[in-house]
Amino acid sequence: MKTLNNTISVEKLRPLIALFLLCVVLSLLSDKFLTVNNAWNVMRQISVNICISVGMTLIVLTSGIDLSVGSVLALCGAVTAGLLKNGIPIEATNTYVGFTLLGAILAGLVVGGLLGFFNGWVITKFKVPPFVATLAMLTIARGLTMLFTKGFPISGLGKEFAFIGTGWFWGMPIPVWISLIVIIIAFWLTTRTKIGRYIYAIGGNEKAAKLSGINIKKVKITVYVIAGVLAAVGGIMVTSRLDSAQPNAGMSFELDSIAAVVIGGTSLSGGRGAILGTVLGAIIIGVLNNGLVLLNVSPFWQQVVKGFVILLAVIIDKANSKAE
Amino acid sequence: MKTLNNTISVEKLRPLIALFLLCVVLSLLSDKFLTVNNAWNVMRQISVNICISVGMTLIVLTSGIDLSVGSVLALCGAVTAGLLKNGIPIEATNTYVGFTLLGAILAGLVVGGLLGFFNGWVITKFKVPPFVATLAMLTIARGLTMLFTKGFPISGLGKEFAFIGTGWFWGMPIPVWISLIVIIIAFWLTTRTKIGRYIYAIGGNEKAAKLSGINIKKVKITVYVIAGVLAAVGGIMVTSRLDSAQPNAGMSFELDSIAAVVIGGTSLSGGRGAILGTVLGAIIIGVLNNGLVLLNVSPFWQQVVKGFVILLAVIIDKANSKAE
Amino acid sequence: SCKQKDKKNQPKKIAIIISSLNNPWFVFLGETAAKKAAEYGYESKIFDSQNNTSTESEHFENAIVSGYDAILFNATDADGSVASVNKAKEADIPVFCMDREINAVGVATSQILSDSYSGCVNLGKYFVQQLDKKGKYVEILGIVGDNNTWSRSKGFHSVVDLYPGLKMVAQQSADFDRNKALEVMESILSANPDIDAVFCGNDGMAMGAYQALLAAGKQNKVKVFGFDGADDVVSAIKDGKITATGMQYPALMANTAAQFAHEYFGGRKNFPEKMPVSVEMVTRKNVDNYVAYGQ
Amino acid sequence: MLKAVGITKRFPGVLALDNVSFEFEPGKVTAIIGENGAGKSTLMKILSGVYQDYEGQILYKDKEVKFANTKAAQENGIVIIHQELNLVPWLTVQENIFLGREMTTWLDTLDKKQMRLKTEALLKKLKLNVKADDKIADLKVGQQQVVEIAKALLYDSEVIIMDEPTSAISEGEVEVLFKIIEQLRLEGKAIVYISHKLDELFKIADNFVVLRDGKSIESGQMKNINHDQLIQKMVGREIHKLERSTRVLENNPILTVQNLSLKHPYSKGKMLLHDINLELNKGEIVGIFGLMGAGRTELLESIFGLNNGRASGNISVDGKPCNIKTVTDAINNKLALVPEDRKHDGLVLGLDIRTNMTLPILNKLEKFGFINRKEEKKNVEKYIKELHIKTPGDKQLAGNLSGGNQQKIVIAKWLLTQPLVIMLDEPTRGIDIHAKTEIYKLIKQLAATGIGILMVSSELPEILAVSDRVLVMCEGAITADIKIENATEDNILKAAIGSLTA
Ligand SMILES: Nc1ncnc2c1ncn2[C@@H]1O[C@H](COP(=O)(O)OP(=O)(O)OP(=O)(O)O)[C@@H](O)[C@H]1O
Ligand SMILES: Nc1ncnc2c1ncn2[C@@H]1O[C@H](COP(=O)(O)OP(=O)(O)OP(=O)(O)O)[C@@H](O)[C@H]1O
Ligand SMILES: O[C@@H]1[C@H](O)[C@H](O)CO[C@H]1O
Ligand SMILES: [Mg+2]
Ligand SMILES: [Mg+2]
Repeated sequence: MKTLNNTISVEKLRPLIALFLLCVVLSLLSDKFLTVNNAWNVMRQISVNICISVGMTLIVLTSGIDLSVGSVLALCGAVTAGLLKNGIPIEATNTYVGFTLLGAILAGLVVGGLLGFFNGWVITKFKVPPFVATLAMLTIARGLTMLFTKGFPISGLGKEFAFIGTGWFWGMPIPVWISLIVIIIAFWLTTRTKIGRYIYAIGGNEKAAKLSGINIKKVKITVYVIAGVLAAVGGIMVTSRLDSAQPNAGMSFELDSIAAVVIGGTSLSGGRGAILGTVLGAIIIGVLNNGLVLLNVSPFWQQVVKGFVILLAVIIDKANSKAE
Repeated sequence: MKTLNNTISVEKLRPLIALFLLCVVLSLLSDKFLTVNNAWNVMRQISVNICISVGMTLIVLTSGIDLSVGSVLALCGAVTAGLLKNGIPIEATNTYVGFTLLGAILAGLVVGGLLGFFNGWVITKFKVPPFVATLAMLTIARGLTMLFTKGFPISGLGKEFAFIGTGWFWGMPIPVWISLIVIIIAFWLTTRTKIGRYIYAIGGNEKAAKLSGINIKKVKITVYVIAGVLAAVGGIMVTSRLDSAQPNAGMSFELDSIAAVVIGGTSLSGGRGAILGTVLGAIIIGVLNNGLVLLNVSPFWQQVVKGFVILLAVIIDKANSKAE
Repeated sequence: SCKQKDKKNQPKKIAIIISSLNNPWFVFLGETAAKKAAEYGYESKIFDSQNNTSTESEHFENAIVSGYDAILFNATDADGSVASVNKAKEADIPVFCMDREINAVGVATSQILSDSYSGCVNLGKYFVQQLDKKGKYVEILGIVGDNNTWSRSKGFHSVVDLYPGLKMVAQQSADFDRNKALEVMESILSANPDIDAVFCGNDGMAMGAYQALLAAGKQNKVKVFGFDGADDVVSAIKDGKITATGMQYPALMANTAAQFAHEYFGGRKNFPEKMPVSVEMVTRKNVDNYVAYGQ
Repeated sequence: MLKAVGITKRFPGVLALDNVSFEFEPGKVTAIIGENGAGKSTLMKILSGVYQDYEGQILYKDKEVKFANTKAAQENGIVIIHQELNLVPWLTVQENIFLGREMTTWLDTLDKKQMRLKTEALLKKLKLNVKADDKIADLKVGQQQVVEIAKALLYDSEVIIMDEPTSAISEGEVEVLFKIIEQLRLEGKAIVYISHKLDELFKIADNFVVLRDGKSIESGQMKNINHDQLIQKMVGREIHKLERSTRVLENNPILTVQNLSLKHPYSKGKMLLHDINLELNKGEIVGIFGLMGAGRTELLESIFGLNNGRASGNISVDGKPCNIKTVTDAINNKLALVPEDRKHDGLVLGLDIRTNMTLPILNKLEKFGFINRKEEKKNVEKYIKELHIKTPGDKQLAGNLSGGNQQKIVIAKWLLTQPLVIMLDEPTRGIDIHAKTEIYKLIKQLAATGIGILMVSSELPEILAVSDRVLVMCEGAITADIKIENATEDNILKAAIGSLTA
């Protein structure tokens, strides 16, 4: 227990206070808020954001950023859906290569990994700032999605595939299982492995990390690849839930994801933060979205309120960190 | 001349190479590209981006960022249009306070300044990272725009007002005049005044700046106010050109604006960069958008091409900076 | 059953889920529906899906949990929204689609739809006639990932492509956005100063295109076609600035949907699976019969 | 002139100053002496307006003052040269010197001409060979420190506080500085001088104030106290000076460097290192001396695989030739480098001691995807104990420790890799005398176990006290190789200045 206490220190879970306050307020204002059904709702809804925010956290810890998650998510979802439905047509022989469910999913994940690899490669090889490299990827991957789908959704993907996004297993929705597994792996990665240490070291002081014999490029590229794969996981989940890959899926997801990371207490300048903080951040945003709807706040006001709550959450976090 | 040479150094205008290459390619591909008419087109189109990117440059130089420009632009445009068209109704007496053209414009600029002030205040007072503070403002200002316009455009604003966006003066479109004036003032500010120097100092080493007795908060707030006012200028220009304030104006303008700043060679970590670089960056993006349409590139491919050109521009820039 | 009783005393709640409030047309649709629901004495709330099917599905889940009794629905995507509607169906909540179709039978209680495709077929015919079967034209598309964009484009081309004398010299997207349409049109005019017409996927873009033509002094030479029947465009047609638009009836659709919900609560069970609301062409000739979004 | 009465300053969890009182006189140089963390810098920051929340009184010209910020102190004639460099890297020398007090024209725009003239005059006075328009980032650390000094001298101030101004500058520059201090003293200014180099203090200081653990222990006149007494006051006990080494070592080379050359990163044809040849024996301590910019850091970094692509030459470790292209290669070949700047290059300040120490050996600690934390803790604790690292535990953030302890962590980190050769670049820069002697002892102990040690230092006494042999570098070449028994300050300096005077 001692070591656990150690890694899940109070400091890292400070956003809990913001979350707790939010929940108290919401359950006072709406009797629908604290119901089992609603809890599953919120959890299922945030599972996509959790997947991409976990990847984002790793990147931000190395003092990078990834603006391309939303588009990468869309492209991977589309690729999986496309292969599942149409396979790869071979014009010469007028046949096509079919894909199994697993094959199509794997292909989606590989595409996510490749796009992430490209991000990492551009960033480490040409020293392009992550903001710019991934901004370019945001546009590129969206364009590729449009090209791949020709602008039309790919729908009707079958019951089996739909199970990923809508099914239950052992009393818990599958997307929640997936995000739980992602969280556990990422937690293990960041706290128990050497690459996790390297990620923190690079974000904390890249020069010192380099002088300690850490292969900076390799670690950074790995992180972008992981983020790409996680975006793909998110894309597959979204596609499965809707039984349709939307060409403009994931638009502006990067903002929600970065918000989760920051509310969760990870520093945008790198080296400080934790996966569990991000998970809390994602829950805060999810609860907020859910609560605003339950309280019947008008959609125009919602945006205003949401902005202020994000500000408040970060300010509360800051204030507490000082008090300690 | 010596001092001029000094400030407009080759280094700062390095993006010129990227622009030059782009122009050569485009004029080879389309005989319509290098025409007077088209040049005015491009200049007029980029004038809004120039206004907001100049403000963005100042902020980025202090190592901040402003994600809220697009929403602020929308709100200010809407306020100007709303006041111009409807004034402020006073329900008690069933009359309303009318606004002259100048009054309405001034009100729009003031709103921009206030929103900028709020950004700067949150950032300096509560130490909220600029990314988060302005992300919140992005949402808040958009919500306020929706509330102010109730979601409907405000159109039919009169000839006089339309002149700002569509008129000509001494053979040059008014928006180009406006952006030229903004550039000149910003150039003067960054290279000839104390506050300009402080902006660079804060971005370069905030602690050193503080120890030199510079009032960091004041400078930062000033910069965010300027950026807010410039976003308002952009908003008024857009509104006037369209003869209509659109509730969803300015969406994702922050990305184009940041791209201009970065392509222009300003470092996202602050302290290094120049207004003229940003102007070049904005021109590159403008020329690119224009060129893709002139060549009738399919909208699907446009995004892909645009992403790669942004990457290339930044890589060329980097490569040259090493060679020196 | 205890729950049911409880509910009887409270007013019924209606969720109005709209694809995007970033477009006045949809704001109008949503608010009209809300107003009508209020007239019947129901509580209602508008949800903004922000053009995002996954946000939309969250709205459905939240609406179901919060105990809404009916959903008036403007789908974000014909295919991508089916799963959400299915969820409501499973929860025994009736869904009435407005304006935009979902590609499924027997899932929504009823679909009251704007027939974009046929509307654009008619516009296409008028287009051919106005141009006298020859000339160069430009098409400005809406958001390229949006199914309305394509049903309109396809309806239009189904007619116009039959005439080899009509040449499309540029096809670009302006995301249903007035400002983008203005800029795209400016650039297109540089490359093609001699065009005769512009067909736009909605009225916002038509106004933007018109503004570009005005600035280039070509407003009298180039005919502009829009789609929606928005305020600006109706008066622009009166002034001879814009040639024609397809009038949609958002108010009619919204009111019908609200009325269906009311009847559903009253016990009516058989609704038409699809109820097309035709898109009428508005030109200079008949424009005096129309106001924004209606007759 | 400036008097402090009962100054107390608290940081969260630390009582940095505890009822400190003293007085600075005009026309005198007052030395502030104390170990790392004694509170010297904190005290000076209070006097110069950096901190406003303290207890006690400051009397300036017999009036109580409380400065709202550094600018207010400056305007009253009190300036400080901070211990850490506080320059803006992307601004020029001129822009930095005038930062916060720019000269303006009647139009309120910057008067660049005037400022350049004044800057050039200052640079001349300080004999700093850089241009007013050079960017700070392009200057070497030593030159930057001189710019800091220039900043303080810009205006006629009456109290000038110098917090370790010589920690990064060369002997020549120190001489220039001392001349300037002398001049200021003659002009009747009060000068406060903080340094860990006691010899300097005996050269220039009139008075001293000793701080220990935030308390003022004693003050008096420099001429009434000697070196050893001063040290005893500082650390509260006696410290023995190190004896010169007189060991006889076998010729048993553990590191051989042949024909190492290094190209300049930008200027074509220019070389930073020319044909370096050196040999280091098992258990031998070789001191490398040189003036600032002689290329010592570059030499160590090239050996350590940091300049791959620009460096050429042959390196063998323990008789085996090795091809070192990256730091990882260097580590695998049992080399270690303790870099010059521990804060920027040696440590990740935001991470804890344990994580910092084991960064290079995680490869070995990780099994089946899990870091063996028991093993890790054992290793780390062993070195915390052996090197006497003062810390509440291995989970303390590296940034929270004093300089000396930070340096020990960096050394421990490299000892964990079980190296055959350790290269130390300025291992005692900015470290107090107590910690310094500990590090000297440690170096000698390591050598005794057979590790070969290359130690770069700019302090002659240190070189002389620790080394078995001295290499002298000048302009990227080795200009002398002197056995310790033959080494004198004279012959070393001559070789270091080399062609400069010839
Ligand atoms: N900003 C701060 N926050 C918390 N503690 C601080 C801060 N600055 C200094 N301290 C602590 O106050 C004490 C005095 O530090 P100070 O920097 O004044 O020492 P010093 O005598 O200048 O040491 P050195 O010789 O290493 O420069 C130390 O224990 C230090 O850790
Ligand atoms: N990154 C660099 N770019 C250009 N020149 C450099 C660079 N690094 C070092 N130099 C040059 O190489 C030479 C040797 O520098 P080095 O830092 O090795 O000297 P040093 O003897 O260690 O001195 P110091 O006491 O400053 O550490 C100097 O002339 C310096 O200007
Ligand atoms: O009719 C609406 C509007 O025209 C909008 O501009 C795009 O989507 C359609 O459904
Ligand atoms: Mg100190
Ligand atoms: Mg050195």
